[in-house]
Amino acid sequence: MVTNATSLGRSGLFDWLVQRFSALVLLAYAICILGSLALTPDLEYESWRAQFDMPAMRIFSLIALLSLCAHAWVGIWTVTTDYLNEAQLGRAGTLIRLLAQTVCALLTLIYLFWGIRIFWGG
Amino acid sequence: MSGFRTISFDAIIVGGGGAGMRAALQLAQSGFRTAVLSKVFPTRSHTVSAQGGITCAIGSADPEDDWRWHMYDTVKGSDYIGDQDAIEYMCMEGPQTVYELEHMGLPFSRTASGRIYQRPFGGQSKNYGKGGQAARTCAAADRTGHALLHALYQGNLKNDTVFLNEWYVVDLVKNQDGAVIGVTAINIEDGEACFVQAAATVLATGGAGRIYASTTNALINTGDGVGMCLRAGFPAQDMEMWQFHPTGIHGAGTLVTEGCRGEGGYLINKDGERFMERYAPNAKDLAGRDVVARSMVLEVLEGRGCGEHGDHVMLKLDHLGADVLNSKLPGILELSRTFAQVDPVKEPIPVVPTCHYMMGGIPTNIHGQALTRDSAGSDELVPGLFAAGEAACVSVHGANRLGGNSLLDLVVFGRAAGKHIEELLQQGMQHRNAASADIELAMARLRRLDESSEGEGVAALRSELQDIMQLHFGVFRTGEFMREGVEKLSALGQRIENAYLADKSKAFNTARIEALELENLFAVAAATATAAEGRTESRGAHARDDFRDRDDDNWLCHSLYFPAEKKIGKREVNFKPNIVDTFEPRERTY
Amino acid sequence: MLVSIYRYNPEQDEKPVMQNIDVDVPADRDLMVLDVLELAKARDPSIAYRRSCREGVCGSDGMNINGVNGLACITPISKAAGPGRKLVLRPLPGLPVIRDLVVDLSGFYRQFEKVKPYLINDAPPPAIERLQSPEDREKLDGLYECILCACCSTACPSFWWNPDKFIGPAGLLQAYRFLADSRDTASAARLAALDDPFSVFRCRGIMNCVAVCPKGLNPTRAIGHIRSMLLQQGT
Amino acid sequence: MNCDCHARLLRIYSRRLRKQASIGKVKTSRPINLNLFSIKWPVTALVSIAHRVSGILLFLATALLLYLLDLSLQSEAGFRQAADLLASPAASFLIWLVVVALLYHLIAGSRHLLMDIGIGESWRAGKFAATAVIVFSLIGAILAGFWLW
Repeated sequence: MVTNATSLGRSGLFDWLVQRFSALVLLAYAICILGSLALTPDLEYESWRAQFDMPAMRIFSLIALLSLCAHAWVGIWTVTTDYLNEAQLGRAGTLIRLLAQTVCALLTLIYLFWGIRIFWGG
Repeated sequence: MSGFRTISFDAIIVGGGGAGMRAALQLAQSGFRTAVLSKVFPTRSHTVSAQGGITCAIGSADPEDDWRWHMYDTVKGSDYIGDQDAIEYMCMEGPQTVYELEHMGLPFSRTASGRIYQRPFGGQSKNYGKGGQAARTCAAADRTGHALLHALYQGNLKNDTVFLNEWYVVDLVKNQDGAVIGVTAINIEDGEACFVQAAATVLATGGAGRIYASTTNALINTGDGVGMCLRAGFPAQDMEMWQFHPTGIHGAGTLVTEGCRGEGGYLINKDGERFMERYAPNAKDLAGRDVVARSMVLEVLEGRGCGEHGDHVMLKLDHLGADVLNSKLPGILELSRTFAQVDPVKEPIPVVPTCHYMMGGIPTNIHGQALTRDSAGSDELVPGLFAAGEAACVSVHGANRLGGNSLLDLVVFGRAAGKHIEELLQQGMQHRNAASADIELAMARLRRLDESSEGEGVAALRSELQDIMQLHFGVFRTGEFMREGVEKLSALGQRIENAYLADKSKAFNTARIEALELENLFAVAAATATAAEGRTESRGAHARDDFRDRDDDNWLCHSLYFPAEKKIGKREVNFKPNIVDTFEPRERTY
Repeated sequence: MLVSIYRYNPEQDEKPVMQNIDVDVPADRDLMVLDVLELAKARDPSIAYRRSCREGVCGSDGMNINGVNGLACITPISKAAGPGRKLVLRPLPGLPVIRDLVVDLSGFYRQFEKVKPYLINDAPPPAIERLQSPEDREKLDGLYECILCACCSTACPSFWWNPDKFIGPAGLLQAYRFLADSRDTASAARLAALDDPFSVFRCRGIMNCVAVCPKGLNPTRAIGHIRSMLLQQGT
Repeated sequence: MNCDCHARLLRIYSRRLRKQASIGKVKTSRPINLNLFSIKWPVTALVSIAHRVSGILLFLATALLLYLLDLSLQSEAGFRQAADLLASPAASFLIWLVVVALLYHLIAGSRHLLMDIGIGESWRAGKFAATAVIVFSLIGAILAGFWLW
């Protein structure tokens, strides 16, 4: 069996499930936000702020944020292991992949903390 | 050994088709160092093209079925020159070998009760010809050969058989005692020539249908095993006996299984008449293949052929309905749509008799041991040499093979050869040593090609050979015309000896392989021509205009072609089965 | 007809080149691509390609024909190139080229062997065949017909990027062929060996395999079935 | 020697033999035919590759979206600032691109989710669904344009 330290769950099924569930959450969240934006053409700060201050929405946003990070990581991991490997780049492949994965992981973490600050920062 | 790498095994099998892989499986299971040398990846072997099934009395369609009835049919089908000890062994061992294949995973079609599905095939009867049509051919839809070959390859993978794939065996290596001690072979990928040494060498190289211009055979069926034997001075048996399959797709030569007629399809001429009712009132379209093929040619010759040139007949299937065709004959639908641009669900398929199977080959006993003649004219074993499958002539098919018996032949006798070699190895059969000179001799052919600087190209010579065979040694033969053919062949032979190989490169040089194959094709063709001209009677697939009757007084025997003298001799047919009574020759009607 | 063939002979060429050959094709009938290749080879015997049955059941002559993987012997030139157009023949993509149109398939076969492509049933076999209902047998239709031509796997980007880790459509179709066989008893072990992020899950469902399979088989669906079985077992 | 052990030894031996037999010229530096422009891509593949590309774009664009969200939620002034930013042609075009990528990713992703439950796995249905993804995405892109401008 092929294992990989940098995959999310180290099992294909786990990663696959994470990607599917997070996709469903993100689909719902996107419909929610895009829908509300489309339905309110003259958006004001107060109602915009109030929308994100609702407790249910704060939890939904957090779940969506976590889903986004997990979904993105599984995707990024797949993409980097596809193109940035030894079969494509020769010996340096692993190193390049690790570098790229580190950058993406940092970015994902930044998104996560930034998002938490936005939704729960006060 | 000067310059050549030597690889050593207990046993080597040349050919990765059904017979070869069944033999290899037997030996790998018992732990002997076995290698299969195959010029193509094993699942590309011609066994893959077998469609209809494997005939064997497992009693699924009819619980009363008896292997003795199968034996009777086979003896009769062979026009009485099949060896009855071998036929008895095949029909008796058959069920066990088929069950083994099923246990290995072969995905047979099934009956409602979960048993293997059996369909009627030509020449099958119940109760020694007195009980009407039998259904005895075990089938995996119309892809039985494919399913069988893949199951055998899978079985070999499971048992860690060593495969030397895309290795082309060039010649047998004999020592001074006339024993076969291995082969010379080329690794096609890099062109390296090696000596592969073995205590036992099994030739399972299949048929040589490519000696004819129109054949159902794969492009790889070039008679390499028979060619090697003839070059090594060993005789070949019954080489005049070539089966023309009644239903090859007109123009393309692609096979349309007899299973089509087994499932209820039938042949019609241009008037829409089901003409087989005239030629074989009882069995009709399921008479022996030789009978059906000849009837078709007669229809065409008498002006009742179909098409613009009136040169073929039609196989009608549409009355069976789309459901039956889709479930039982899906491959035929595919092939007809591709190669005849015809949809069998709606229209009949244009068919002609097409060269299909070599009944003759390397004479062997039922253990697969190759036979030659000693100076006193009696059988003698060739030490170290075995053969199985279409390359061998054991002989269970005699002058005409019944449909579904080829797959049975190759698994039964592949297995038998494997078992016998197993015994011999356990008893301590050893490698025999080779002298450098022995190997050098076997490498001579390679050297000649590498040194060739001018001459004719392989492709043109090959098609000339195929045209001569098609014209002079086809479904109907006459003495005068055949003698003309023999002369043309001998002239062609000299040109082939001087064939020119322009491309001398090493890596995957298919031109070199084709040049080597051409010599095998020619060797087989020469044997066929001589044997056909020599057998002055009509029997089974061998039908002569100048000798229209079967001549049991003179020719109830095998022919044996001796390459050194380029002459044929006679060999007795075995009429001594071990358990049942002999089936005496009778007039053969269907 | 103008035929453009990928040529590479390791003993002479640094790099592969596309060679244009003008082949005389009879106008009265629609040849298969393999027929055209044979005509070209009669003129230039150094062209290398594999072929055997010439009727689409042995799987030897898989190649890339005008951008689409297929078997040369059952692809009519009318369909491959169309009237008056050039026929472009390249080796199967993504595998090392041994010579001309011949690729090294050993990696492809290794992936096939990885799935243990043989029936496993350690129970002593009965004296006759193992029984199997027609319904259970029907589950193998669309699976056992695979001819290992490699058209699918070499059309699959996931297989190009990770040829050593992703089993590829052909191997996975075979994996499911044994998972689906009512006579096989090793499902649990088979599934356990597939539950990593690469072997099965590299399939992105792009269906290139389905698009090119010369036998009309559907590896994407088989892979979906494997995933469902993994899901059932893993949750 | 027991049977298992014997079988294992045999297996090892046969691997070695296989390897031995394949020793020949060193097979490095063989070319690989992988010119992506010489390959004809079926519509299902194009839709899937675009899904990947849009995913990567969205991963990068998340920074922009989070920035805008953060800004707009900070204060009345921040909200104005964000709204002004969006009013500039360049930024609104960028946002349109991101929205199109998002819509596409959602639609194409939904097709994958459907395939996961066995819908659209046949070749015919797969082609149809892939074409539908393109059509819906085009409609989405036009609607998004109307909405933004």
